Amino acid sequence: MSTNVRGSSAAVKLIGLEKSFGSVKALDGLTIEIGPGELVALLGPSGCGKTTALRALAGLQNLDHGQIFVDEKDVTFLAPNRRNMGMVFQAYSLFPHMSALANVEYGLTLKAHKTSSDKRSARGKELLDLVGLSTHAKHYPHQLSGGQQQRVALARALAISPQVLLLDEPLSALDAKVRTQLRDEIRRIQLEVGTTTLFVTHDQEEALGIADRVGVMRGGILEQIAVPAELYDRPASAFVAEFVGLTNPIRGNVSAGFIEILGLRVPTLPGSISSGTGIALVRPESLKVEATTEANGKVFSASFLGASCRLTIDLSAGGRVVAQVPSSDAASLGAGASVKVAFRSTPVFVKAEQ
Amino acid sequence: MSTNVRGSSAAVKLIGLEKSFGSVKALDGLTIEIGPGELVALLGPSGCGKTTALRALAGLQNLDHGQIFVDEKDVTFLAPNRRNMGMVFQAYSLFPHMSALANVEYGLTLKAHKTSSDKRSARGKELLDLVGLSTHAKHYPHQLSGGQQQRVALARALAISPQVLLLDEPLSALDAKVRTQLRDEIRRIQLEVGTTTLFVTHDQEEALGIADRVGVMRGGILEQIAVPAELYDRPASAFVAEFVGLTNPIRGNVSAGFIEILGLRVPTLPGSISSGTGIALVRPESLKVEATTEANGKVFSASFLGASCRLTIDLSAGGRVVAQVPSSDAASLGAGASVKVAFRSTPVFVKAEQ
Amino acid sequence: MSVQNQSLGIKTWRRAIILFVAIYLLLPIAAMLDFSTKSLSGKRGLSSWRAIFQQPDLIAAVGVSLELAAIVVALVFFLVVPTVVWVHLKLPKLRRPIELICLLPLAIPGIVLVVGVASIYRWISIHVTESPLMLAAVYSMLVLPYTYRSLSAALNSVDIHTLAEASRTLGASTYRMLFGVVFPTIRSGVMSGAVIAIALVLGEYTISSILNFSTMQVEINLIGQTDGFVAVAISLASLIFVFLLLVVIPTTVNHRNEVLEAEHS
Amino acid sequence: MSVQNQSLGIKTWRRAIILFVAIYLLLPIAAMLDFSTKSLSGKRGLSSWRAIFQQPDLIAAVGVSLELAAIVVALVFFLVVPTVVWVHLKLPKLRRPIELICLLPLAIPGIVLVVGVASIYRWISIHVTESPLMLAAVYSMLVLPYTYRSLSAALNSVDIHTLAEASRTLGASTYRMLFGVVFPTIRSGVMSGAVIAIALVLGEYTISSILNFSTMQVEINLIGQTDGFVAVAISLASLIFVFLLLVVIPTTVNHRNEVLEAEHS
Repeated sequence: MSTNVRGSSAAVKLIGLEKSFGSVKALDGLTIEIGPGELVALLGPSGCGKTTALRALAGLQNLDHGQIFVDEKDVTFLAPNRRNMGMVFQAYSLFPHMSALANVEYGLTLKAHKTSSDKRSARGKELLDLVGLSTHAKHYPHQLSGGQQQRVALARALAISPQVLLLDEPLSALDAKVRTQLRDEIRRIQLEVGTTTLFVTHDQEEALGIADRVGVMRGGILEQIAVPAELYDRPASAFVAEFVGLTNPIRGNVSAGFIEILGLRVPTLPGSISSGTGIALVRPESLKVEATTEANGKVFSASFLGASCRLTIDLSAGGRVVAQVPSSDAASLGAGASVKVAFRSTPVFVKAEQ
Repeated sequence: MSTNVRGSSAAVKLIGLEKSFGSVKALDGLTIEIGPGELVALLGPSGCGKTTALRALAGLQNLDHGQIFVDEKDVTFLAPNRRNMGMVFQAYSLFPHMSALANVEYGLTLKAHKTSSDKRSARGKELLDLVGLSTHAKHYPHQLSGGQQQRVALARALAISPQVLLLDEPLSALDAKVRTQLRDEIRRIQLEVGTTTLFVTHDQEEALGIADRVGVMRGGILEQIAVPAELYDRPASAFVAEFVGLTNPIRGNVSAGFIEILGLRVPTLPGSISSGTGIALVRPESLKVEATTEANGKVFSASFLGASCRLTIDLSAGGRVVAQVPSSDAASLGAGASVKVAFRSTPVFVKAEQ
Repeated sequence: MSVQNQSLGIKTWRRAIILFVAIYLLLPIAAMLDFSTKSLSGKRGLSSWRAIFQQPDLIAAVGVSLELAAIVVALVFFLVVPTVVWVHLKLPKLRRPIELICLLPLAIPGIVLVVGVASIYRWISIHVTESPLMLAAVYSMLVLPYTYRSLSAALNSVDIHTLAEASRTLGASTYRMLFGVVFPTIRSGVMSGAVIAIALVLGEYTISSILNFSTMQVEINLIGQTDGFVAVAISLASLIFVFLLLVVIPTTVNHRNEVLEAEHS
Repeated sequence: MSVQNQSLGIKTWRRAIILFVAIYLLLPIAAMLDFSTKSLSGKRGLSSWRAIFQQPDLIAAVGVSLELAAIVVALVFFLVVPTVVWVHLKLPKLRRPIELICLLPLAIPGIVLVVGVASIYRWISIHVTESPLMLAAVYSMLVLPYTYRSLSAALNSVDIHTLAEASRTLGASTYRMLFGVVFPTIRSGVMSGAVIAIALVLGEYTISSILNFSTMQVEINLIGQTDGFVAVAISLASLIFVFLLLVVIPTTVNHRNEVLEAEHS
């Protein structure tokens, strides 16, 4: 790609952010560092404080305590129009009385990023090109689809060559298919432009799929921040294990860092309970399923996912588990088949029984 | 499960359905047979006629031509209130002035399904129990979440022991996580109750995941109807291949039922072009990726999906492909890695170059 | 822009606004109460209030106004409601034209309407009938925009089309669909439409005055020209009446609905 | 319920409705036109129309009405618009109370308002000023519900809060945010609010009549009592004027906007 789209990459530090709304603590001492050019996703259920954190970084939200640094410069009390951050909102943020191109150029007409008319026009076209909408420059927002509007919003945010790009659930208002496409596109553009990015979402698939690192928030604090694979395979708490990806709760006896489930001794992850009866949180793809006469379960239903297949299995010992197997192995595992469910011995998180 | 929830299972035949709106042909000779107890999903882009077909079956849509049989009985000209079909709508179909239980009982208060007050109440509770909302019987629709509302709508539709259950994009207004949960739940209930079901959706993941067979519609006709795995692995047309699942378009020379791509001779599927240069539509999981020095590509970005990982790879020969590999194999395949992309030699569909 | 500023300033502002509303509403009412309990002699007393019931013309005029209100409400119930529901359900493409027609009376000043077509009305009143029925016909046209709006809002706040189809597939006849599902769903809209119609009919002056009907407001104005004290007392009384109508009735109706629904479930 | 029935019946219905609207609208207007071109002697002619310009009182009254309309529109522009925008942007929690205040004048019949507080107004007109400014103040209160509605609709149809924040993060000062983004976005709402205000002011009769202001409608009614032919001619003229105001101006403004936007892009 042409290098002239590359923007600046700043390091961002949020230190000890606190914010209460009435008696509700939206942020309860949040600290995150984002490296230059990195894309960090903040993931959590609604009300966990992720949007408050993003808005605080944008300057749209005052804080009770805490400091925000961008490239070692303290911006905690800077007005939003002086922070040089591009932001993409959930939806409908395009100026309805301006064409797509005029929207993208808007930031460059303002004092903060004042650019000559020629350069502005060139930059606007370059960015519409980057998001694949160069043919839609003269269209008005109401003439664009939801996905196209969000592309223009992204181009507009990047036009001012921001130090930091902020994405506030930019995909949540879109259709499933468009959502996946635009997610990949955003990642492509972010990698090409190289801008440090904070992405806020409540959709774990989205967060895992797009980010360099994912931070899981709950009640205004960070439960865990890690690269996607680690978050998924080595969750630090039951909340993270259950919020990120599917889990089967399987009861077993815990002792000395192991739990006994499905006739196997399986190592437990740090943070698990250390003794007594616990619930192991087992990923569907950690279960092995074979059609055999020595069955310990029966397939209740099979759900085809494309590359893989998700089986709902009634265990003879009671209870239902969900297993995910490659489609190539699933031909003989239709509804009603007698199967043996075993476990790939990867470490699991074990929580206490309620 | 208790057998008293089991309903009747009727065979459904739609024969040669035709319907035009002005100059637009919504149905252009659609013929489908649905076996007793089967769940068939109709899948297609908006405007393909899938909803018109469902509404015609419900009696909410008059036809220009064609016949509809339920258990060999011609119902083509029967009024909707005499068809004994339960229908779940896209959203907001609960009667707002009635509690959840009153909604479920509504059909049983009507002449068509007149039931004594005691039996009605018992049946209503049984069905709320089936959808897991027995504790919400007295709640009004505005006190229920979107997912709960759709559960009540499902219970209401099943309360009248319908011969056929019709689901008109019942999940499209819901959040990603709720959508997946409710999809599995609908399938579980449908298997338990055993009612013949037609499910209409524009989401291919949903259709593949829930249905016994999936019919892909386009322009008022059925392009292909098959079990999910066959639809995915052996699409009968380029439209089906591209609409169902992701594909990489890879150019190659076609001759004698084979196409040459990535240095391999790969068999082509029936319906493909038979000679000249064509575009093979290759599934991401059909690509093999290895980190090696004999590289023919470089990883541009890696997207973590949980059990698997999706890699966007820039080929040295030009072009970009998307490959999906198990997460366990993906550790060494991060962004920037030099990789060799090969192909698992499964048959592919090949379309003509534009 | 920031939520903090809002939460800091909001309490002060809320108090200021409530104070302002209180003054705005209560000052004239207090002034009216003060004025109506005075008399020319300067002594305080309820003589003006008592005088209300000693005005036979006024009592008759209130009767006429209430009669008009009843006729207009009946017209709304039996003509406007079925028409609007039917258009929403069966002829969605006609919604825009119907809406335009219903909003037309808003665009035409009452005086223009009356002066312009007064000759027709006068002809009717001379040759056909002099009963308030004729005035009720004019009023029902004038209240159309308001009743249409509240009905339309009620119909738009739910997906009435889907509700109707849901009840059909569950086995309901057209009659059961309308009376079991559609009308109960828009009951609050129908009620507020009726209340607005009553308030407008009871408050209207121009048309009844010009067409020489002796309605409540016309009488109030007449009395006001002779005895200001009594007129203010009557105004206050009718203000309180309208207030009760607009606030108390809807609350009671809603409460009753909830009780009924609770019993049903 | 079925789309087929709809498509079969819809054309017939559409024609019937258009015919009905045409009769409903044009019959009285035709009658007015017919009547206004007659005279007592029975001969046809434009004498009544010519007479409009020979009524010095009427010309003065039209002047007063236009003056009133101008003042009310100015009040809407400089007081209502900034207030509503500011509440939407900064104090969203106050939207409901402000909305209630703005809708209050709808609930209080004009005659009650006037008779009740007439003493205050009379005091003002005697001791402070007799200029139409006082009437304009009353009118601006009466048009509040309508102007508020159209402004509020314009503000609600876009997410004004997000637009404001978007322009802030892109580097806009508060001034550039308001004049570059917020006001242009709600321009159509402001325009229609102003147009409704003008139409209402030009059509109002009750209050100006009771407070003894000689506005256009008061004069029309006066003339109507002496010369029906001229009064009908004037009514028709003012009806046409209001129609032009409601239909032609908004169309022109929208067209101009589109041209401006096309040039900008």
